[in-house]
Amino acid sequence: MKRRTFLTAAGAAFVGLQIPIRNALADDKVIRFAMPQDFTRVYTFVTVEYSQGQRDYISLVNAKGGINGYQIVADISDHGNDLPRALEAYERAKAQGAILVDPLSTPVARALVQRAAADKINLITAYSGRSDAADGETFPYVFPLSPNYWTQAGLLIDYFRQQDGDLKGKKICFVHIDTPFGKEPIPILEALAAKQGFSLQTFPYTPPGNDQSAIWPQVRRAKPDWVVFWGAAVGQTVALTEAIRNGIPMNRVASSVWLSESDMDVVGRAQATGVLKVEPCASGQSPKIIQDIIKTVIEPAKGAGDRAKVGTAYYNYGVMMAALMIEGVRKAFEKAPNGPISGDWLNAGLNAISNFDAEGLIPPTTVTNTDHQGGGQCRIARWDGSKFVPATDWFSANQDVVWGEIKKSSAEYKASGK
Amino acid sequence: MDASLLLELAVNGAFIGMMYALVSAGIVLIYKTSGIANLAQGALAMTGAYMAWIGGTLIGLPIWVAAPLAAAVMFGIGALIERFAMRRMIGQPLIMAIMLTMGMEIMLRGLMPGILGASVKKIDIGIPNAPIILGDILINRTLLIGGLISFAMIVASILFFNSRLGVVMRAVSDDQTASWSVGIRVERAIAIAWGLSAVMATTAGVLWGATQGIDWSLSLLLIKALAIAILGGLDSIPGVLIAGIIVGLVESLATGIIDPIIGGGSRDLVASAIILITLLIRPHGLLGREHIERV
Amino acid sequence: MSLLTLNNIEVVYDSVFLAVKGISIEVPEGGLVALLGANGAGKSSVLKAISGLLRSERGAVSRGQATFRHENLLALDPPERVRRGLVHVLEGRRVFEHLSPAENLLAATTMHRDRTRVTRRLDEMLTLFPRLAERANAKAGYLSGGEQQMLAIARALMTEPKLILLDEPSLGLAPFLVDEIFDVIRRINAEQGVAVLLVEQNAVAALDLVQSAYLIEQGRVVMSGSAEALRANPDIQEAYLAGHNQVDYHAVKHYRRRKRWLA
Amino acid sequence: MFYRRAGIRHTSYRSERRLWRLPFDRGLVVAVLIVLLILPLVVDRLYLVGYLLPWVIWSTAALGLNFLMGGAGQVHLGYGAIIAIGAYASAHAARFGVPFEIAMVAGGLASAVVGSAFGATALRVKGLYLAMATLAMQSIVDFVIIHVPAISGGGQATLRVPPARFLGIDLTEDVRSYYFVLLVGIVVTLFVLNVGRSSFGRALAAVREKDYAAAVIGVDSFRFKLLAFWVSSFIGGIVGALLAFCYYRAISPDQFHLDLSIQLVAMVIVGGLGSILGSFFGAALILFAPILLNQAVGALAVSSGLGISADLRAHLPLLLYGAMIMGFLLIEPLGLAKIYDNIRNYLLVWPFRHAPR
Repeated sequence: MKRRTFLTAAGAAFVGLQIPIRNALADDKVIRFAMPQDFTRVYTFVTVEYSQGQRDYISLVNAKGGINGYQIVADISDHGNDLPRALEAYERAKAQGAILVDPLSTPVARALVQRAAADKINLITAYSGRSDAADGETFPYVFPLSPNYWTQAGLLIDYFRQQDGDLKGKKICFVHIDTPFGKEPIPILEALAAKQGFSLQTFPYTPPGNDQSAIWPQVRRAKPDWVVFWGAAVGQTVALTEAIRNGIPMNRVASSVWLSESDMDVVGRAQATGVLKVEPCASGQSPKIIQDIIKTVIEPAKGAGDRAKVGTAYYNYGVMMAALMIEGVRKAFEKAPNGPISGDWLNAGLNAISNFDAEGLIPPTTVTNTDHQGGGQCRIARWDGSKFVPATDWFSANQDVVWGEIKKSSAEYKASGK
Repeated sequence: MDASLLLELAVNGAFIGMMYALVSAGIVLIYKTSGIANLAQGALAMTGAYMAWIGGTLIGLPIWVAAPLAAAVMFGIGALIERFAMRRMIGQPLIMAIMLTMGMEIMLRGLMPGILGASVKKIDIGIPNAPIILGDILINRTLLIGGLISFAMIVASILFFNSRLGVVMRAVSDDQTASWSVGIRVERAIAIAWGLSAVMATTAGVLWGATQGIDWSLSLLLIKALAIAILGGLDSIPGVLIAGIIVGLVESLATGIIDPIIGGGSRDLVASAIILITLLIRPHGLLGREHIERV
Repeated sequence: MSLLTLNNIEVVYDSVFLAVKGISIEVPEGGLVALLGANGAGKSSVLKAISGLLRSERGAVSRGQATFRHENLLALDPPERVRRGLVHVLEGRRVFEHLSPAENLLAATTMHRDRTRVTRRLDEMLTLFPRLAERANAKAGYLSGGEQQMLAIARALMTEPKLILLDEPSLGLAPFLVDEIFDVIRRINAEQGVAVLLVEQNAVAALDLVQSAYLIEQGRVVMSGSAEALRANPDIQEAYLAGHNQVDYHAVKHYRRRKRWLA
Repeated sequence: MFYRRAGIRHTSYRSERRLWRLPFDRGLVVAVLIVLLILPLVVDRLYLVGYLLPWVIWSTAALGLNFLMGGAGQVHLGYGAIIAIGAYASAHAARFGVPFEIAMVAGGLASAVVGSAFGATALRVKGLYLAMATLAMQSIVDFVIIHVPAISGGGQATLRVPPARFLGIDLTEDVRSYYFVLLVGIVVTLFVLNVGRSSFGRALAAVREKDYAAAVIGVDSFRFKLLAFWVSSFIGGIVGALLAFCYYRAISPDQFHLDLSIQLVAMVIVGGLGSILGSFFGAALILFAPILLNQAVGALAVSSGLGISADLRAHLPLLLYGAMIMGFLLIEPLGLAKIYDNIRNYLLVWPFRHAPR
């Protein structure tokens, strides 16, 4: 028909795009990671800081000469949480020879699970994706490398038990965003409620959660002993604000890993004092690794972003994930120093991470062929008005219940794909 | 079911409905003059909130200076949008002009967070979080004040449409070509509508931004606002006020009554059902004017 | 002395379709002039070129000059042209349907700052069109076709024009209403000294009303002259005043052919 | 110039009624088809999976929606939900053991049934009000999918799609699924092209222009509106099946959210309302502009060495994308297809400036 103009444009784009791919493959002594992430839609609240941490850590490694003389190249792009874009980015990463993809988005991670397995590319799904991906036997190429939401819920309940001695007869309210992500911890909470004898009440709010004024009066009237709120971005700040307005004591309110300093700014730093969160890695600038980054990367002005963000919770999550990925590379070189560098090769390395604590930034983490979660250790931190202070040491809890759920769900997955 | 809980939900729901209605009123204002449903209204609210943040936090002005200043700037921006974009769409198919506003929505969503940073910004409008407690009932102070400000602005715009300038604006909405033919400066009328609408958006953006923080997600206010505008009848500002209160009330009560039964967030579902049923009974919304059909 | 002069005006739609191919027209001060022609001849395009309303239909004047009281018309935007004293009553009436007749009239007074003058003018119109006064508070969209046409004319007169462009005021109206409308036009012209440029398909009625007329075919003026001269022209009689004489279809065909050739 | 015709002149009704009336246009169609057939064999998999495959699928979806919006004048903001119904119905049917050929049709039928129920509101509601009614239905369908685990596929809300075979050909491989998708796309395109020339198409056009007037001259506008919803939803359901089996291979509710509906409406409008060609252009622009702009801005940021902030770097493509939509509409408010048409018209009469009307 009449598609000449389109064809010319497509032809030009085609020629233009074909060249860089081939060039990239020609480079040697380079290990490629692809970080197509959501900078502009649902995950904006975390991505900028997370990505900044990742890039700064990779700069640190490269500044020290890389790993075995190999430089790490991270391709950052924006997929806007839109699947066709994410699939394009994934295919591009694959064509360019990336051996690891970190999409930081639950829908994207879910859509990539099967492709990654078929293409043997390691898919990092930290704090996103399928919780049952912790089962390395069913999902050999998917690595959460971080405590999944089931573990986080289990840790919170165990912390409550530690505080109150016994949860029998207590009431816990679970306020969550009404999406698959928000509903995820419910089976664990229900299992624990049955086991430990507390009563559980759930309150779903509709996404994005900018209006929860009808939820919290009900929570207040339920007179709970503990409140867990589960959401992300806007939903978190609104939940916390409403909790304050309804006079719920802050030191009985807790959330997952999705709570940051900037959320506290929005709610009001002083007013939020006491609120609890799950902390998968140390926050602040004091950990040695962050100090190294400041010295080697930030001070020579090679940082990837705003200096003020260095050491925030989400920045450190980024550093944590980059450190784990690179530890995987290191282990891969230990196992097969001559490569060839491939998804398979890195997979073996990631599975060999053992007792790695990133110089004190993260709990000792061991990844095995069966456990891609890395042990499920975290600590609970409390907001003191200016920063998150650890309230416990690294610990893991209720992993039996969590793994029961993981096995159940991954078995379902296995059964569904013939 | 606890009666005092229902009362509490109803009161707070009505106020929050008025805050939604303020965003909708901006949509109606533009629809009434140019027949275009402005899909960038949420993005304008976001932009206005960012403007207030620039004034309040970056420059350091007190909020009662920064917010009106932001509104004034936004009036100008609204007028500029008419000058450089909407003006060229006069006489073109409406759906294309609506699409243009959607392009604008995408653009604004890229512009403000791109320049100012994507992380959530705080804006403090000085309303204390401490609630007002009447017996067993807790009234959310932010919602109360926000709802009252919204109510005042909506009433002001109702009065505006009955003035002489208002008659001209209504004439423009009826038939732009005919308005031109009798010497009405159609562009100017539409520019005023855009400017006023941007002012309303700014107010709404600041009020909502104070609760949820300022980031791109303020532009999501559009969906609910559009639903309320259509429920009220796209060209009726009183309709918007009534629809806003109805939606706010029903959503709030549904959360209290239906959620525990079906175990899910029924708010949007109930709102959708109300909209569907209303439209089937009254195809032009609650107070919308009927399309006069002559062959 | 001429009030409005069009010189070789060319109108293009969509930057491609040439609708008006070089038309020159004159309207004298206080004159009554008609543009005649069949459907799609380009009459309405000429009026819109004069009032500046082409843009909203993706059209543009691509060539030629237009002067109104010695002023270049093409440089002005439509509201500015109305302020110079030129008003266009659109085809199909186009009243503001959701406004009352009174509000319709009020909406057309943006150029007058003086409120008392506006009220006086309003009263004048309601006396000139008593039917409108009766239904002053109904929605204009529910008025009858004739009432709407009168409202459209009254609304145009609110701007206090020197020249009024009327596009098919008789369209879709009953014969007695057509007479009434034409009577009003005659009175406006005579009593208020407003010049009228009338577009009509109803050539019989139009030629009775006007002083001179232009015949437009396929975007060109093919004939012009005083009303008597045109009425006397045999081609016009055959093509437009059919019914007065015996129709000779061979001649009609011949005329059509010649017309093509002219184009 | 290319067309070697000044204006279109026909000497017989047969030639006037042809789908493409000019030899040049016919040549172009064949050329494009050949390119589309050969391309997957010569380009990298990236271009096949990243561009060609989604482009054909989304174009087909845009055609289905354009049939309703452009053809019958009914605005639809819930087409994403229609596609979701097709995807879920076909996926569940296939998981139940139904062969893919039937599962796909079942998906289409399921969508058509629910879609016509959506359409029933069109009896009373018009324009933006209809848009809102369909939007309300979108959120109802979303809610049902998310809250019924039996539909969404358990706690993780992801449903794996079993491998599909069409007439014995395995569709799990990308090149084959591309050809299959292309085949469906061509069938839908030909169908929509031909409807325009049938009495059904003319009735729809009458309903679109003014349903009230159409009813007066004896076109049962309700029946035709409903039929338009039925056909368009059926196409949507088929597209849902294609998405599930040939592209995503695992479906979850967030793939079919309001965002998808809005994207599709944008494709139809930016491409050109009622234009078949426009559906293809619109799909290409809305799908690829964000990707290409991102790469362009990324390359520019690297090569220029300017230290633009990560935020700006991430949001600049979004800004440009919005500006691009605005720009195209300001240049030509009738959409991309109209821009093409203007060029074609210009070349048709070249070397003359204007065509007689």
